[in-house]
Amino acid sequence: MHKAKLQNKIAIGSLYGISGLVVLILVALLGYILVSGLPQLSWHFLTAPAKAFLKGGGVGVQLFNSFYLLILAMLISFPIALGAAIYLYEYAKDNWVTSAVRTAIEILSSLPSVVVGLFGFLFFVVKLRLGFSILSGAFALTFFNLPLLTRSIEDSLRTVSENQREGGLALGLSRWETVNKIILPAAVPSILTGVILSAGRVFGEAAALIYTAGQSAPALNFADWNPFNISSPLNPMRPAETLAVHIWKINSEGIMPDAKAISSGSSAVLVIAILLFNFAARYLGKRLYKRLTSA
Amino acid sequence: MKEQSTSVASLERQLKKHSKAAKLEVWGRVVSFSALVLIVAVVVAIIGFVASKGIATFTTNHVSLWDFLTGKNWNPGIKDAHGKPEVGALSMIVGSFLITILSALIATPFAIGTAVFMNEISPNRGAKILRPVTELLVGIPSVVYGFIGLSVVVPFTRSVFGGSGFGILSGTFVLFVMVLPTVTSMSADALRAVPRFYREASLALGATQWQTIYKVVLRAATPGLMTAVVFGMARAFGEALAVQMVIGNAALMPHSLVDPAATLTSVLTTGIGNTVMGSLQNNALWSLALVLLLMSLVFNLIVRLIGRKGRLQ
Amino acid sequence: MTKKRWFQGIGLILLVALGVFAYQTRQVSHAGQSITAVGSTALQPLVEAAGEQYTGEHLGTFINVQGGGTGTGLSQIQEGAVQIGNSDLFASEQKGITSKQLVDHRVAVVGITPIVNRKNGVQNLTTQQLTAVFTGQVTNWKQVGGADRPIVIINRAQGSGTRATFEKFGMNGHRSRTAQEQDSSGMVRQIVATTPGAISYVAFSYVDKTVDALHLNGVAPTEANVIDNHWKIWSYEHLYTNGQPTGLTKDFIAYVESPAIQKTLVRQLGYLSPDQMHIERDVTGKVTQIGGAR
Amino acid sequence: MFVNNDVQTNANDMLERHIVQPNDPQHPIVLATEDLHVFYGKSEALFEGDLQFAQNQITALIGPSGSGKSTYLRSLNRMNDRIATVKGRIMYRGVDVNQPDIDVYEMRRRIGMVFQRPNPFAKSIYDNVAFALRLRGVTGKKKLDELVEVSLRQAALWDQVKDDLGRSALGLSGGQAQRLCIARAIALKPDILLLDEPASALDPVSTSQLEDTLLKLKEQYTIIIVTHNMQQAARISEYTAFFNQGRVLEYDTTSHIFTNPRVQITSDYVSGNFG
Repeated sequence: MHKAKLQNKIAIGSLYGISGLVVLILVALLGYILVSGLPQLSWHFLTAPAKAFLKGGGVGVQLFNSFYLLILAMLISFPIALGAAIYLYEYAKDNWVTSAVRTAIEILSSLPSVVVGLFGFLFFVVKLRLGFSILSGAFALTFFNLPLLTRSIEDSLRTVSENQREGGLALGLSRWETVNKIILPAAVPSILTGVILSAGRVFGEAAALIYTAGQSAPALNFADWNPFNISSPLNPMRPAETLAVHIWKINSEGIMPDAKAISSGSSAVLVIAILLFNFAARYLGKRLYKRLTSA
Repeated sequence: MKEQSTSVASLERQLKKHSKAAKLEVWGRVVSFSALVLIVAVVVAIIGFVASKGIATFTTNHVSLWDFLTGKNWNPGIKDAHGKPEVGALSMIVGSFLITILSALIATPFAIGTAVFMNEISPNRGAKILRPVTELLVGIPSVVYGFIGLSVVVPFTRSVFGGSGFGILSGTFVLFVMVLPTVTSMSADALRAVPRFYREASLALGATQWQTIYKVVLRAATPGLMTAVVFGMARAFGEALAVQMVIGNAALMPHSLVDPAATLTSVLTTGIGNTVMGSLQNNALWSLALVLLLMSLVFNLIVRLIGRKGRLQ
Repeated sequence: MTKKRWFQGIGLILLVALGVFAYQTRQVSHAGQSITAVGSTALQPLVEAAGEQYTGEHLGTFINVQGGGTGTGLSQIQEGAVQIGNSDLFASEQKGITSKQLVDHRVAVVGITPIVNRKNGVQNLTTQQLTAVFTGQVTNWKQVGGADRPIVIINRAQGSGTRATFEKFGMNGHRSRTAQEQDSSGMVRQIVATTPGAISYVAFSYVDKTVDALHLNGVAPTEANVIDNHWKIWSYEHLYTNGQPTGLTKDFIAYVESPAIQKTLVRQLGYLSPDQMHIERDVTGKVTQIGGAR
Repeated sequence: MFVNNDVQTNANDMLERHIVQPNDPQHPIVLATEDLHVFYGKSEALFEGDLQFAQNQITALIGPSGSGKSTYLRSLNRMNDRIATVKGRIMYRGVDVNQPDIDVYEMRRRIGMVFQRPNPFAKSIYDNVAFALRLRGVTGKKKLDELVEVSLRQAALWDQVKDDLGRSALGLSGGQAQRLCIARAIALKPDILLLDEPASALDPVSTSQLEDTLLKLKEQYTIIIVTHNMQQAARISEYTAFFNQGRVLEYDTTSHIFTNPRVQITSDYVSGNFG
């Protein structure tokens, strides 16, 4: 028995060690990014437009583009993913067709995003003549995002117990009403987590956007919110380099003297934004769950 | 008697009238089904697109499939002694597999250990620290991983293991951190699915916590854990930007872990902008994408197989 | 329930009204012409900066400049999907480009130099030595008079314009052995700077304090040497159009070729202007003397 | 013990069975099944269930695990549609509701169901009861408040929760949750209430409270209850059906079943010598 106890102690101890190490890795990662990036941050950096080859450019336009593109992509992909996940989990019969569809979706999610980007380029930019634009980028991101989101929503639906569905059906509700009024509210925290996590991935995606939303960021006129004007931030037909693409670009071909500083500053901004997403997700999830589950 | 029959008829009418619920049900089915159709159309379009371009190497450019899979020289722009283009993808296939398997090997104990910690030993700290931490790791963009790899991992590998620092080893380290969160959170799900009473029964029999974890919980969760690992491998196999920055991108058969090597994704992303659509060079790159797609299919089938076995047990 | 419907209805009407209002009040003058230039990432900053200046001076125009690589630029201009294809190469040098329609506009000259890690202890190589290094006949720096350190070759990706130029003029057409490949100059420089024994090649504008530029056969990689072709590793930067350009495309290319850009932006970005050159080189490498700098 | 094993494999007619349908003019038949067969895939889970149920009475379905009683109950309001094939007729007040053109949602409003495990929705107590009403077009806060109160009173839950109707229903105890599920079901004013082992997850005190509630409810509803607990069946039901291996072997008044069973297996089962 002594041996077992000792073994127990050692094993549990090493589990503590492993988990500690994982936390350490993250802290080191974050620390590295923030320590090298935070000194670059300033109001000017966050709001000024980028400069092609001179010092002192900012990432204001890129930052705005990232958020705008993210919101558009989410607006397009969330309803589709939600619908598909509902069909797959709630309606589809458990047969080989369903299984084939699931496999196909999985496969799409493991393709390198540059392939999705090139497909988006040939289809949206060239064929549909959308040009290098936010819209093309949003569609490409939708393609990139749909498999992940569908899967995560389906998982969320799975976390809601089957007896909740029976309860709804036994009250004479249709399956659709049951899902909408009972299952989805109960699954909101977990769906929200999935959405935010995929938002983080979309926010940091570069390869799919290089060929679709483009890698140039014409200066915007932030006083002009008329989406039909070319210099308006809201115009969905303008090319829009995002923060992640910007990092990629200045690291590969940037010739401005402060390229390195801009790159680490942008990385820090990106990571901070994703951190904020995570905290917001947790907070909102809790709030929303409370709102939906009690009067 | 007559009265009764009319009341039956009216009840039947009421029961057969299409209620609002029935209409909503039809509407819901149509809406959600069309969403699914849309996704499937997207998937089919992309897969079809990649396949048609990837197959063109063999049909239009007449490269033999065997040469493609076993050739070691990757110079699509150049013809070899027999006048055939050099499109041997073996070194990249080997590179992709090596890096995937190695990173999975390192990540698995860490991921399962962390999942066990989160689920069995300290659920409180698990929920408060580890889960947010792993979710954060998922969110860090691969570009950023790549640059940290380039500025930290590569010099580290160079000073400790020698060589130029670029190679499979550095790629493995970077991928290890990248797949860790995926495998951890899926493993945690698998452990969570093991019923409480398994643990209670084992502890009641006088087993230590570790014995319970090792002999009962991990055993019961094995199929789920394997799924998690295979899934992590699938992610690693398809990762492009981060690996590309640290592996060195030399389409050579890897002789050691610290020599530059290449993966399918790294060659694909590096080369695609420098080739012209429809040319052999471009088609050959799409063939690499096709290989990736097929591998992803294989990984999926493995996951499914494990899942089925798990259910049978 | 009905109340909610009302609010939804009013909201929808407001939204539509807002949209119509926005459409009516849009700046018509700004929605004028627009063209797209795609291709070489190396050329992108120049065209982008020129585009910004041009649109600043000519209201109502919009010039959309994107990267994607030389291959992408040439294949898109060949298909007519864009108005300008930016290229580091002569179109006929790029495999897969067959169109005879493409019209070349040389807007800049870029000098390319071998760069090495600062600790390699080598400042000068002959063409033979350089070729030997890149073909793998020489594997240690001490064999060419440097430190005792293995040579680490870093290439640009296959199909890259910089690599094609380097192999053609720096290595007399020999092909580099398979080695590390990177798809951008910035990455190459960073890797050469941090990797002992590394050698690669970049455009002049990417050379900085972190790396050493090599002399070749005793000739220094300077603009003066490029101008009279003493330094042979250089290439033109091209804007390709499908057929003779018209309209905005024509005006814009003329603008880029004009002294307004050639004397300012082109030089600020580390390029040479074709106007400065004393010689002209065609796709086959044939050199002819021309009048000299204007 | 298993005297009839080989007999059963032969045919229904050979089985020892004793079926007496209710016949009480005070309590006419509201629901009856005729020639009902249920299949899961190709295997038959219920071979025959011909039972009639009397209005405003409690009918108990008893039998060992896997005897088909739950399958039978769930078939009555077609909750098994997605997972099983149900053949035969389910006559609800003279209308066969096991037809494809029947609107199951309307039918389930009239034939409600409460499940083994309490399954309150992740909503407030108030909304648990009110929300199906809202979806069925009941509007007006006053009317809803009234219906919620009446339903909760009928389910004997009102006094315990009236002060915090806005609280999440997930915080209720098992017995309270189960009564909330009953309140939720009766809020729709069903005709028949099906209960699938409603007390199996409850403690004895909650169970006896639940039984009291059911006895009151039968004044307004026809109740069919599946139970494992024979004392419970004896205490609350007027009629009892005994299921074994997918068949109804005996159906009669509860007093007959428990005091004078005609079939040997029933007798063994109710006396506790079986299974």
